[in-house]
Amino acid sequence: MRYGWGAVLLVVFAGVGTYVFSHGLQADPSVPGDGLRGRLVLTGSSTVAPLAGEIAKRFEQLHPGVRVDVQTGGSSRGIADARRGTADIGMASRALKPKETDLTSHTIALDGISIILHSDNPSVALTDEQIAAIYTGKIAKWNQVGGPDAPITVVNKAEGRSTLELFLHHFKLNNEDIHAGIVIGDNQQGILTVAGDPNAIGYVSIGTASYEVSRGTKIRMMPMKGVEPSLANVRNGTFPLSRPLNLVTHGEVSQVAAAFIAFAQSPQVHDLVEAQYFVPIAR
Amino acid sequence: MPKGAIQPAGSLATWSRGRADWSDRAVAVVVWLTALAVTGVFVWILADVLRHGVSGLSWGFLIDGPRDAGRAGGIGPMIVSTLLVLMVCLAVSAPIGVGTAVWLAEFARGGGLLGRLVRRSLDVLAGVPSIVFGLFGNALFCIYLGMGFSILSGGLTLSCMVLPLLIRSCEAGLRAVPDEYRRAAEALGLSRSAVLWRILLPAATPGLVVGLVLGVGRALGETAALLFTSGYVDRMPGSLMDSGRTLSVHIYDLAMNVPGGQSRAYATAIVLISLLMIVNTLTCHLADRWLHRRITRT
Amino acid sequence: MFRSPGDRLLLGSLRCVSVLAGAVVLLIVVFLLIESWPALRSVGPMRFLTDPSWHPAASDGGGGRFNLIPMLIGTLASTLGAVMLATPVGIASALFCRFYAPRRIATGYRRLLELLTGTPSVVFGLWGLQVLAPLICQWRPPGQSLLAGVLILTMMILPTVALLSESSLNSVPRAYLRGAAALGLSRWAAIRSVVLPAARGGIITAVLLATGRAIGETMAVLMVAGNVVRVPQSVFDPVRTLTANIALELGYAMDIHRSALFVSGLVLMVILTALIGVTEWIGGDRLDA
Amino acid sequence: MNAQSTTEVIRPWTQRRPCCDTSETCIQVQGLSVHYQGQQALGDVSLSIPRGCITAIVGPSGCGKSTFLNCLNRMTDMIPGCTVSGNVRLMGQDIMQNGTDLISLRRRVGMIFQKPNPFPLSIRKNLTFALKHHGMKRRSDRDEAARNALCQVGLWEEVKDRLDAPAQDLSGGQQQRLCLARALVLKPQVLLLDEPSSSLDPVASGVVEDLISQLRGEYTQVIVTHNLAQARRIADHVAVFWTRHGSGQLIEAGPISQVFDDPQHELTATYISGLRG
Repeated sequence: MRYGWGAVLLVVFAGVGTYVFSHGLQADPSVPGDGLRGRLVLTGSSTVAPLAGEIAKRFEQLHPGVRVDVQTGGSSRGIADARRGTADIGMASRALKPKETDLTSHTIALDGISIILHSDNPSVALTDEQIAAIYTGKIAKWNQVGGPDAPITVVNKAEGRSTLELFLHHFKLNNEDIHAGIVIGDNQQGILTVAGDPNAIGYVSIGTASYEVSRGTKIRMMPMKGVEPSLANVRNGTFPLSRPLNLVTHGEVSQVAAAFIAFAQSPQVHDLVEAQYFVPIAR
Repeated sequence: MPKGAIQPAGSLATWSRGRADWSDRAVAVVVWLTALAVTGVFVWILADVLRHGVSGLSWGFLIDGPRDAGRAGGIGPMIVSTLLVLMVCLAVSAPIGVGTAVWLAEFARGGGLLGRLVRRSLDVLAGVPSIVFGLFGNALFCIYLGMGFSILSGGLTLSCMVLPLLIRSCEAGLRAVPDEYRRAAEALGLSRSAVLWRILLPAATPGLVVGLVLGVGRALGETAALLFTSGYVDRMPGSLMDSGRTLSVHIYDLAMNVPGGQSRAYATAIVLISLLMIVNTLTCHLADRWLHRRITRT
Repeated sequence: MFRSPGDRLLLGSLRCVSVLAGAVVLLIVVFLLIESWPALRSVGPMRFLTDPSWHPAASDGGGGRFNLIPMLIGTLASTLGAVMLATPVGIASALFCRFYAPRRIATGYRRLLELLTGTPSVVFGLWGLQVLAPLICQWRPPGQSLLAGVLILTMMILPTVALLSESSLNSVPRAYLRGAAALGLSRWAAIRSVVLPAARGGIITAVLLATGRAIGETMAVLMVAGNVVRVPQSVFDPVRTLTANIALELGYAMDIHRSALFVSGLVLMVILTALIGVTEWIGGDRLDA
Repeated sequence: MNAQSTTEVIRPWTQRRPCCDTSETCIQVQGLSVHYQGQQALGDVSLSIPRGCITAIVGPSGCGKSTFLNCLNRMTDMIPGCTVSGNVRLMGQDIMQNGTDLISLRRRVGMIFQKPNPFPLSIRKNLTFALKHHGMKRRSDRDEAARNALCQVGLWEEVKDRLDAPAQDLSGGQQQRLCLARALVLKPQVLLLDEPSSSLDPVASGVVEDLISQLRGEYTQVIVTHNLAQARRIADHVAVFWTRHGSGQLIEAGPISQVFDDPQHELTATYISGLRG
C-alpha cells in the first residue's frame, strides 16, 4: 500500500491545488496604488511581443492592480483580435493598411528589416533589382552577382508574417513568385539558418540582427541603396526598409489600456526599447 | 537452486566462446558498431546541450523570473507554470483514467459493443499527433468554452493526451491481479465495490503510478499542444485562468524568437531533461518493484 | 450479479467515465470538422488536392490556393525515411542489449535510450538547426532539408523502436534459446532462425508505433526541414510536413486560412487511423505505454 | 491419441535389454564442481559414463542432477555467474578447456529438455534449419535427414502429411519426440535427457521411454529422472546424487542391478526403498 497512499496523495494534492489556484490567488483587490485595476490582453506580432512583455512587467510594477498578458501570434492576428475585442490591444510590426482605418495605431518603437548574409560571403552590396531577381529565382548563383560559384539559398518567411509583407511590398514582389530554398518562422530561426549556410540570403529585423552581430554570430547585414542598416539610420529615417512597431486599438479604449499605451510611448521605457535593439520614438 | 538457476533476463553475451562461424562474427561486429554509433551521436547531442547550457545554470536561474525577454534572469515562473499545468492534467486525467481502466478491465472484459468502441477510440487517441491536440484544445477550451489562453486550457488539453497512456498502464495493472482474488472475494459474498476498493485498486496502484509517471514524462516534454493552449506569458501565474509559459514552450521561444537566447534555451533544456530523468528513474524503480511484487506474489 | 445499489451506482459512474474517455477522440474529430467546415464548404475538398500551390492567404487571383499534396508527400517521405533508418538500427540496438553486450554495458545503453525518449523534441530541433543542418550544408546546400528532417526524426523514434523491440525479444521464451544452443547453433543463427521470427509481432508493433510518432512529430521537423512547400526532388531538398505547416501558420492564420489548417489536421487524423487499422490488421500485440 | 498405434507393445520392466558395450568410457568426469554466484551447487563429482549405454542420474530435487547434465555440453556457459571447475573428457578430449569449440561440442552432444520446446516454426523447419546452419547445402539432403530422424522417433507416419504445419500444434508427446528427432538429425554421439518424460501423460511418457530404450547402443545417453521405476526399466548404469552440506554430491554409481539390488550407501538404500526422497 506504500505506493497506494503515494498515488492517492498525489491526486488529492493536485485536486486541492487546482481548487486553491482557481479561487484563492487572484490579484488582491485591496492593493494600494493609483487605483488602476484590471487585466489587459495583448496579442500579435512576435517581433513586438518580447518588448511588450518587458514593458508590461514594468507597468505591472508601477500599477500592482493591473495584469498584462502578452501572447504572440502575428501582426495580422493582433489586428484581428483587436478588432474582434478578443484582445484589448493588438501588436503589429507594420503600419496600418488603408482598409484598416477603423483601428488606431500607437507607435512605440521603430525597426528596420535588413538583408543578411553569412559573414564569409564576399558579396558587398546588391541592388534592389538583384535582390528581387534572387528571390524570384532569376539569379540562382552567387557568381552572377560577383560572388563565388555557389548556388544561392533563399531564406523566406512563412505566410502571415508582417516582415514578409513589408519585404514583398518594398521589392514589389508577389509571394507566389518567390523561389524559396528555406522557409522560416521567427527571426531567430532565420539568423541560425543564415549563420549555418555560407550561401544563404535572408531578411530579419535589424534589431535582432544587430544583437546577433554584436555577439559574434556569423552573419553580416547588407547595406541597401548604399545605406548601412543600423539603428541610427532607422532613427534618422534614411534606411529605406523600416517600419513602425505599433500597438493597435479598436474603438473606445479603456482607462487601463490608455494608461498602458501612454506608458509604452513614454521615455520611461526607452531603455527597454534599446535593450531589444529597436529605436525609441522621439516625443 | 541449481535446477531453477535460469537467469530471468539480461544479456546473453556469454552465449558461446571459442570458434563461431564467420556470419556470427560479422553480425557481432555490425551490432557493436551500430551501438557505438548510436551512443556516439546521442552523447554528442547531450554533450552539446551540456556545453552550451551549463554556464547558465545557477540557483537564481531556477527561482528568478526572466528579464530582458529571457536573455537574463531565470525560469522560476516557467517551472511553476509547468508544475501547475501538470497538476491540472493529473487532477483531471487520474480519476477518469482509473475509472475507465477499472471499467475496461473488470466490467467490459469480454467485449461488448461499448467496450470495444471505447477501446478502439483510445487506441486512436494514443496516436493523435500533439499538434492536433493543440488545434483541438485551442478550439474547444480556449475559444468554445471561453477559458482563453490559460493554464487550465493547457492542463485539460494535456489530460486528453495522457489519458490513453494512463488507462493502458492501469488496465495492465488490474489484469495482473490473479483471478483467484476475485473468485475468493465473490465466494465470501463481498460486493463488487468492496472488492474494487479493498483488493483490486490496491493491487493495481503500482500500474497506475507507472502510468502517471509516464504521462508526466510525456506532458513535460510537450511543446506543440501547449503553444496554442496555455500560452506564452512568462509572468508568475496568479491563478489557473492565467496564461503560463511552460519550460518546453520557453525553450522553443528562446531558440526561435529571442536573439541570443540559445544558451538560456540549452540551460532550460538541462533543467527539463533533469526533471525527466528523475521521472524516468522513478518509473524504472517503480516498475521493478511492481514486477518484483508480482513475482513474489504468484 | 450486482446486489447492492452501491454496486449499481459504481458501475453506472464507471461507465459514464469510460464513455467520457472514449468520447474525447470523437470530440476531437467533431471539432476538427466544425473548424474545417468553412474551408471544406467554400473551397471544396478537391481543391486541397488539385490547386496549383499552397498560398492560403493570397488575396489576388481568386483567393487562396490550398494544395496539400506537397506537404502530404513531405510527411510521408520524412516518416518513411525515418522508419527505414530507425528500424534496422533499432533492432540492432535491441539485439545489442539482449544478446551481444555484457550486462552492464547493456544496462547503460538502455538508460541512454530511455533518457532520449524523454528528451523534448525542441532540444533535438535546436541541435539539428545548429549542428546537423550546417554539416549537411557543407556537403550539399541548403542543409535544412528532407535529409536533416529524416535524420532528426530517426534519432527521435529510434529509442522507441529499440526499447519496444527489446521488450519483445525479452518475451521470447528462454526455452527456445536453450533449445537452439543445445543444437549447436551459433548466436546469430539462433537469432535469425528462432528469436526474430518469434518476436516478429512485437517488433512490427514497435515499428508502427514509432511510425505514428514520426508522423505526429512537429517542432523538431519544423526547425530542420526547411519548410518549403514543394515536392522534393532529392533528399537534399527542403520539405514541409503537415504538422510543421500547422505549427508554422496557425498563430498567423485567419478565417479560411485557419480553417484550411484544420483540414490538414483532419488529414493527419485519417492517416493515423489508417495506420492503427494496419496495426490491428497485422495483429501485433497491444503494447502497454 | 494415435501415439499408441505406432509403437510396439509396451514392454514389461522385467524384460532385459540387449547389453551395451561397457568396456569403453565415453565421458570421463573428474572433480567437477559448480558454483552459482559463489554458492556451491555441485561438489567434486567424478564419474565415468560408458559408451553406448544409458546412464540414469537419480536423486531428490535440488541435488544438482540437472546442473551436472548441463556441464556435459557446457550449457552452463549460458548462465551468468556460473563457474565450473574440474575436468570433463568426451572421448578423451577435454571439453572444459577455454578454446573448446562449443558449437561443434553441442552438435556432438544433443540435449532434450524437461518441457518439450519446439521452435515456433513448422515441423520441417524445426528439423532442417540447424542442418542448414551447419552447412548442409542441398535441400533434398536436409529433407531426407529430417525424414530419417522422424522415422527413428516413430513420428513420420503421424506427421508426414503436415510437415509444414506449426510444430506447436502437435501434442505434448509428439512435441517431445520432435525435439528428440531434432537432436538426432545432427547425428550426435551423446544424448543428454533432462527428465524427458516427466511433463507428459503416462502413454506419451511410455512412448518416449521406449524410444530411449531403442536408441541404446547407437548413442551414449545420460538421463536425469525422478522416476526410479523408469530408471530401473531403461538404464544400464545409475548415479545417485544427494544434497550434503548445502551442495549436490555423487554418493553412489554403478551398474543398475548392483545399485538397486545391493546399494552400498545407506542413503541410497533408503532412497531406493522409497522411504525417503
